[in-house]
Amino acid sequence: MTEKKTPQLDELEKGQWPSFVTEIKKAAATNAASEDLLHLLERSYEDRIGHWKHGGIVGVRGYGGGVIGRYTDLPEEYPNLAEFHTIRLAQPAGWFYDSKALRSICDIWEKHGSGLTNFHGSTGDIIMLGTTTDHIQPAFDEFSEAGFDLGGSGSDLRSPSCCVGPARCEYACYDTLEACHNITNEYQDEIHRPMWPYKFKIKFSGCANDCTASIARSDCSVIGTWRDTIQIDQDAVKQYAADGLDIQDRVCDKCPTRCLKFNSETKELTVIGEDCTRCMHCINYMPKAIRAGKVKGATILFGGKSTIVQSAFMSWVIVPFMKMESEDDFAEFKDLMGRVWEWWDENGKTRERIGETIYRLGMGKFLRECELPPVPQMVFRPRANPYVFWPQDEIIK
Amino acid sequence: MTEKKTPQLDELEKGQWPSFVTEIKKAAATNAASEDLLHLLERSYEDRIGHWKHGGIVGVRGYGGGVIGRYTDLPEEYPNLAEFHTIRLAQPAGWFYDSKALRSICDIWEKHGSGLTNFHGSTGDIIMLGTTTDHIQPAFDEFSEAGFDLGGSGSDLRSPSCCVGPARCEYACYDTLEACHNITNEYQDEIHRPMWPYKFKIKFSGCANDCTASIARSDCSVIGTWRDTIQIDQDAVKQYAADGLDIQDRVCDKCPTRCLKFNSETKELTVIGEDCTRCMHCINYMPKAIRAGKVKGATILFGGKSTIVQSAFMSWVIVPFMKMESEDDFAEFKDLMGRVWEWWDENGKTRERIGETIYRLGMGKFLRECELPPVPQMVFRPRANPYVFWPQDEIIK
Amino acid sequence: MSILDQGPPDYKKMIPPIIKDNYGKWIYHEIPKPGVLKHVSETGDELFSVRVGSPRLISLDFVRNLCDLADAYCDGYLRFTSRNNVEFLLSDASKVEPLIAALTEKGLPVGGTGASLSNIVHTQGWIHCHTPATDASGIVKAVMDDLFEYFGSMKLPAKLRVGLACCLNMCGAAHCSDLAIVGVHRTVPRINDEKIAKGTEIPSLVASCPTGAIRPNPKAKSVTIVDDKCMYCGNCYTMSPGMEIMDGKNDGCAILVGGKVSNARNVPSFSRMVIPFLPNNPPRWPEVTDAVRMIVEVWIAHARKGERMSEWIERIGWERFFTLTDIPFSDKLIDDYIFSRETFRTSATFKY
Amino acid sequence: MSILDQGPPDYKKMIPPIIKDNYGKWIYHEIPKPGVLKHVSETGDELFSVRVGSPRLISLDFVRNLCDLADAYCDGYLRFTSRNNVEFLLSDASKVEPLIAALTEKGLPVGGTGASLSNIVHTQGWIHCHTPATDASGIVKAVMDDLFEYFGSMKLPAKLRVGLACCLNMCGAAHCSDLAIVGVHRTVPRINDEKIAKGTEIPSLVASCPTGAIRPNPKAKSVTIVDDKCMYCGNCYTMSPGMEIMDGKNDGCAILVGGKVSNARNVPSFSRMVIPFLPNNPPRWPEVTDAVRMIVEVWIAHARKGERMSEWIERIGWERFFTLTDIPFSDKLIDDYIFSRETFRTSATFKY
Ligand code: SRM
Ligand code: SRM
Ligand code: SRM
Ligand code: SRM
Ligand code: SF4
Ligand code: SF4
Ligand code: SF4
Ligand code: SF4
Ligand code: SF4
Ligand code: SF4
Ligand code: SF4
Ligand code: SF4
Repeated sequence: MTEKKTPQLDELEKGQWPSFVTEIKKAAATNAASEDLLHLLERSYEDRIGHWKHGGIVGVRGYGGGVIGRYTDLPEEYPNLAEFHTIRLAQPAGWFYDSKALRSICDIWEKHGSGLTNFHGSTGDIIMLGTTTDHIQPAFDEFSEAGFDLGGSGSDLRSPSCCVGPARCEYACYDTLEACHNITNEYQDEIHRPMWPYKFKIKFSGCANDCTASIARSDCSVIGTWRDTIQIDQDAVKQYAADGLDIQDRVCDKCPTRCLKFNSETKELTVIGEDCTRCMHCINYMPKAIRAGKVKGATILFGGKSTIVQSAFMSWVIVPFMKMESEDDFAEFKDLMGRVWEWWDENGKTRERIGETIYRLGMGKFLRECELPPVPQMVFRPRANPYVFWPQDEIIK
Repeated sequence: MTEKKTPQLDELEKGQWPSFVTEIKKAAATNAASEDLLHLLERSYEDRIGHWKHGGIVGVRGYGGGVIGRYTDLPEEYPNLAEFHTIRLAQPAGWFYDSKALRSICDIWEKHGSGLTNFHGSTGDIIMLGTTTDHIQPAFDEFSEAGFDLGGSGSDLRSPSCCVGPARCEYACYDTLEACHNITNEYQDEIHRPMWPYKFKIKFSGCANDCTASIARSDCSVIGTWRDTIQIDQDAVKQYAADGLDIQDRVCDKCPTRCLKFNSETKELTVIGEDCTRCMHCINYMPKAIRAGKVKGATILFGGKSTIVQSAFMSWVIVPFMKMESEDDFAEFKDLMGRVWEWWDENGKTRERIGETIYRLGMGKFLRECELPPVPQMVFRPRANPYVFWPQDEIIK
Repeated sequence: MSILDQGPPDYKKMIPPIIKDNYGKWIYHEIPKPGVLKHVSETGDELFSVRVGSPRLISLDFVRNLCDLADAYCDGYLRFTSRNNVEFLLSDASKVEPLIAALTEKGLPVGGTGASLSNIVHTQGWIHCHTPATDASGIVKAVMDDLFEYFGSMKLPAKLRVGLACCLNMCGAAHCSDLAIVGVHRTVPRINDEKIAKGTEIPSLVASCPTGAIRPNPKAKSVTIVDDKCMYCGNCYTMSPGMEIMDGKNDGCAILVGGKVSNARNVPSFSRMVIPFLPNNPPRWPEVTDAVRMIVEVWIAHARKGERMSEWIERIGWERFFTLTDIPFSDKLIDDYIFSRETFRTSATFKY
Repeated sequence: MSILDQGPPDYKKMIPPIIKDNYGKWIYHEIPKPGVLKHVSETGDELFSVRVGSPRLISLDFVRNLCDLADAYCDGYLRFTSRNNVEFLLSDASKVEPLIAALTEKGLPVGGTGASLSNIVHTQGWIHCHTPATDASGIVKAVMDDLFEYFGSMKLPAKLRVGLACCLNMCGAAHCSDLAIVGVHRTVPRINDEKIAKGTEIPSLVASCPTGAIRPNPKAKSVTIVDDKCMYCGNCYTMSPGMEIMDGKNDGCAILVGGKVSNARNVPSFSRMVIPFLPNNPPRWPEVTDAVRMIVEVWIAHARKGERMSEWIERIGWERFFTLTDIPFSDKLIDDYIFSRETFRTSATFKY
């Protein structure tokens, strides 16, 4: 094996960005599967195709998801990749770690896996990359012992994730970490035992900057906002002006609703509260002078997903404003979630994301059956066609 | 008959807007069908439904369209409406008439019809409202003699129409009347003998103000434009400024691309030519100071139609710029038209407007098969999905 | 004897001499007063057009009347506009006022220019069509009477273009109007097996339904409808007389706003539904005229000068349109057809 | 023994004391230098975060290395970001520079804050997935090397967020990125009757095709494909191993631009295709890195300060994007899928 060369991959050790090839090589030094992986990848670079077989179901006792089965299509040549499964571990909210926890992961994976990992997968899990069928259960047992549990895979709730929020961000309109942690814990069954038409993702962002890309990447996006008006500290505004910020140009002219007026004489900044759409732009630019309103909470949006099959959807507004402060508020969220999942479970086709189900059956039906009050905030604009389904009880018989 | 009352319709003789009821009554004074119509309409006002039977095919010799058959569903009660067909007469370009021509129409309709008419129908024809099957051919013969021909109906080319254009408008970028007249004459066969999947409409507007609503109301919209840059007369700009027009506010700030700069000191107005999208706004506001560029022609758009069935479509850009000055240019237009119709005829389903056919089969296919070069002007933005159909000859075998 | 395919009359023979002389030479226009356009040519010639409202459905008397006026004031020349108004074309400025006086005397309104309400583009309705969900001329008359002041003046924020279509075929092309009144059915077509069996091609009828609500019923040589899937578009009735869709108790009108056709400033836009249903209450449709007036007045009160309905609404946001007009929002206004996705608010930003 | 359903570790146990003390009390932040964030609390406390680029696919050595650094400079605390960067969390300002020095020494780049290129969100590619049309880590490395200067500086017009997905499943969620690299297949799946017959539910397989290109082939207990209808999405392969879609000769990458996620200023937007195909040329994908750099440089040269890719392109217009970048426009870039209508230019206004 050590004879084999990897000329193409070696090229990728050059350059200033840290190299994943170097990482594989480091793992390969003590792990035969990683060594095979290096060569299999070189082979892919030659053939310009992947060398993994389709699918394969493996798992741990008591769970239906969390492990992705993987087998190479060239097991004779790369025997250590005959089985090379991935274990998804649920990350802590906000991806905060101490070195002790990280080292415990390392120790376990050294024993049971390839020595390779992704911090993190695109959904947010810790991806333990490459192990054999035999090792899955023991690895899980040890991770479990160390305080880690599996994330989602298959037609289940995927590991929710959240932005750094109040832990380190002045913009957070609710406690994203607590919400994410609390709600994730509530739904351990839904995460571990696939039972829905398809996958379901939730992401929590503390404000409309949406640092978890929730609107694009989750079926349910929980985005922090406020119900009243931004707060402006005029002294701080003056300070920004004195420090040379061109408030008119950089802030007012870029406000999407043009509702900020800067008086260049008094150096005061005022807002037409009812016009502001809470886009965050002015706050981003002048965090010392402008803050969110006082009545904070979140907008709940549904439907986000990527391209396959019906086209990519971005989540759309379903609840313009929901309080997100206390256990009670989380209960309200969970109540909503329950109704929505039940509806989707009943109406969704196999491999149909909730956004696609709503699109297929119509928002009206979805709202009525989930008991959600229709409001203009749900749409950019009303329908252009006159094709209204008329409820029988509004018809004169 | 004269016993019958029309209390509801009588209400509609009140008020300041001229009353169609008064008009029907005027016709009813000398025409029994119109008298029946008055009472049938009163009946509809009572029943709140129409009293006309479904469809019915009638026509003149040698033509397939141009007459709409109509029969009341209450022939016993309204015997003079047992047959009450409409004849569509093609209007002159720009709807220009002299009183002689109008009087000749009146004289013929007095003999052969109800004495009622629409000047004009929504597509543009003169609508001769209400005659019997027997009278259709004689009426047509006499209209024909008087210089009028039928318009379209059914799955054919409908009577093209055009804005007043160079006849009375300083904005016209091409001769809409001549284009409309010339092209309408070329396609008499297509107008009179339905042979397509569905109807097809063409409208000619001399500039982007689109006074014929062509983008909404025709399958092919021919909208005047220019290829170079607007011409600004600085003296006239100064005059507008002197007369009190707030050029910055009313013109520059409403320019969609913000490409107009008004120097409030020198009172000069300049344009960033490459940014201007030729929307007409500044020209509309300051016709004495701003004119279209010198290289004039038209944008050709396809696909417009109203709601039924797939939703309303507005026409979209297919040829960003085509000269429209001479017989040669019209020939180029006709050549394009020929290709497009042939494609539609081959690919369209029954009752599928061309916009729907293109939508169903894809713009790419349409453009390739009609030999139209794809350009970014055709789209607001490129595709968001990566679902490209790949031509076999670009594939490595 | 008829001449086949002679085509429309030649416009060149019907334009007045002043237009012939100045064809393509106009350099600017002014609106000296509502309803009057003054076009000035590079030759110095001046053409006056006097625009007159017409009910469109007219008698021959009306036409002859126009001819008399044209003969008296314009050497017999006149034209109609793309919105069915009449335009008298005068080369002699001194005849403008006398013409207006004569028109006024005959009850013919002068207006429709500039920032005004022009004529309502409309359709046949109960006068002549087989599928209407409402009348056309009647509502138009009621609305124009009610908003009459805005036809003859130019005090609106901008042009106001109203369209009316008596069924979803939308012959009035109301789909891109500042304000549209659209006749809507609300009940599933009643199937008349006999009529269908007689003359309808079943496969075409089945295919005509955009939602796939129609199923063949071979036993009856007819069809059935899955009621839940029907959205009353009437397309099946167009295909077959056996799909009876008119329903005097449940037909009525929807109101749509914010459409636009011209490319000036913002791009053309579709009208959007804000009131899903108002009843047919002939002869004056008070619910419709009230709703229309209310919307127009809110627009007048809040729009900036020069802002058409669509520009105003898009600036303030549809959320605020509903607040300002106090029109109740309901799920009926949320699209659930093919292109619905584009209307959903895929953003966490909005107003209340 | 394993504990079922214990859920993720409690974040509260892993946040550093300074965060515990100032949780929810931050009042503003500054970026003292690229890669360093300084957050100030209402208590007066200051937290420094040093952001470090990671290749994401890492060895345990790498993780332990991070732990060592965290232990040495941050009492053992660190976090990862939503774009897979590492953030060291320091309560002691004086340790920032020594940490940076230690990182630099180990070849770990500091940056990704403010108007910079952050890490590329990406996927598995040939490393671990069964359906890729391209590799993930390899291209990411090549592009990040090429654009390295923009990670460690903040001289771009605005944030630049690049996403990569190795197939149309788009696990990299590239569909809303300033710039996206997406693996695309270009040939019809090769049907392996045997594999299909073995384990595939034919009706589900047929239903999985969004364009209806798949037909049952009962004789072979398999299916056939109508080649003309296939747009190589790979959805059928996800359903069945018998629909072999990887094709070493024809797979490659498409480039999309102008997506955005945040609600700041303009609403979130999808990325849009500007280059339909570039070949897979490992190890360094020169065609891809060149195209990406070219687009980024044209953006830098023309965008106004603060303008993200989408804002810049929407301001200048897509017509001009193609002119400025000199990228050939072709019919492949015109949408022909469900929501295509909304992308057609239904307006007579445009630029050249
Ligand atoms: C590991 C990961 C990519 C990565 O390198 O980060 C991944 C890997 C796979 N994804 Fe994914 N997806 C991953 C995040 C995503 C995301 C991004 C996100 O969650 O933010 C998306 C787009 C967002 C979305 O959900 O729409 C995504 C959309 C898909 C899809 C398309 C689903 C759709 O409805 O459009 C599929 C296909 C499927 O489910 O059959 C898919 C399927 C897969 C499979 C299971 C392949 C398959 O067809 O069975 C891949 C397994 C690869 C392997 O062998 O390890 N993956 N997948 C990500 C999960 C790691 C984690 O748990 O943290
Ligand atoms: C007379 C007129 C309305 C009017 O009062 O002005 C009219 C009347 C009818 N239209 Fe129309 N359409 C008329 C202009 C329009 C327009 C407006 C336009 O052309 O600018 C449209 C919308 C634009 C468009 O073409 O999409 C229009 C879209 C329809 C449709 C829907 C077509 C579609 O593809 O969406 C139908 C249904 C059909 O064709 O089966 C239709 C069908 C009809 C029929 C023939 C009824 C039918 O289903 O068979 C109506 C006959 C009424 C009658 O008995 O007189 N009519 N129709 C207009 C023609 C007069 C003329 O020739 O000048
Ligand atoms: C006569 C007519 C053309 C014809 O061939 O019949 C016409 C004539 C003129 N139009 Fe128009 N337009 C005519 C229908 C239209 C239509 C079509 C329609 O309403 O169905 C439109 C598109 C409406 C829409 O966008 O929904 C139209 C959008 C315009 C515009 C753009 C307005 C805007 O800012 O959006 C202008 C420019 C302006 O008014 O400044 C314009 C300007 C003009 C000018 C000033 C052009 C000129 O210099 O002569 C004419 C006098 C306008 C006036 O009334 O103040 N014309 N104009 C039509 C009169 C209809 C009527 O009786 O009211
Ligand atoms: C650490 C992180 C959150 C986390 O929980 O991990 C984060 C942290 C911050 N974000 Fe973010 N954002 C983070 C991912 C995102 C994402 C998601 C993504 O890129 O996938 C977005 C949406 C991107 C998009 O729109 O496509 C995002 C859009 C923003 C914005 C809006 C930018 C805009 O103008 O469009 C701001 C406001 C700003 O930068 O002025 C912001 C602002 C911030 C602030 C300034 C908030 C604060 O006061 O602490 C943080 C430092 C920003 C910086 O790097 O300069 N953050 N931020 C993420 C760092 C990712 C990375 O390693 O690069
Ligand atoms: S989404 Fe808002 S609250 Fe969360 S990290 Fe980003 S800026 Fe802060
Ligand atoms: S949050 Fe956005 S909309 Fe509101 S004032 Fe600030 S910039 Fe304007
Ligand atoms: S479309 Fe243009 S050219 Fe034609 S009448 Fe209207 S403004 Fe004049
Ligand atoms: S035509 Fe329109 S885009 Fe061009 S300069 Fe005038 S207002 Fe601006
Ligand atoms: S809109 Fe409908 S009812 Fe009215 S004329 Fe047209 S087809 Fe007839
Ligand atoms: S009315 Fe329309 S939706 Fe209802 S059955 Fe007929 S065609 Fe189908
Ligand atoms: S994008 Fe496709 S190839 Fe890449 S990891 Fe996801 S499913 Fe696999
Ligand atoms: S690749 Fe996609 S389009 Fe082609 S057959 Fe498979 S599912 Fe259908």
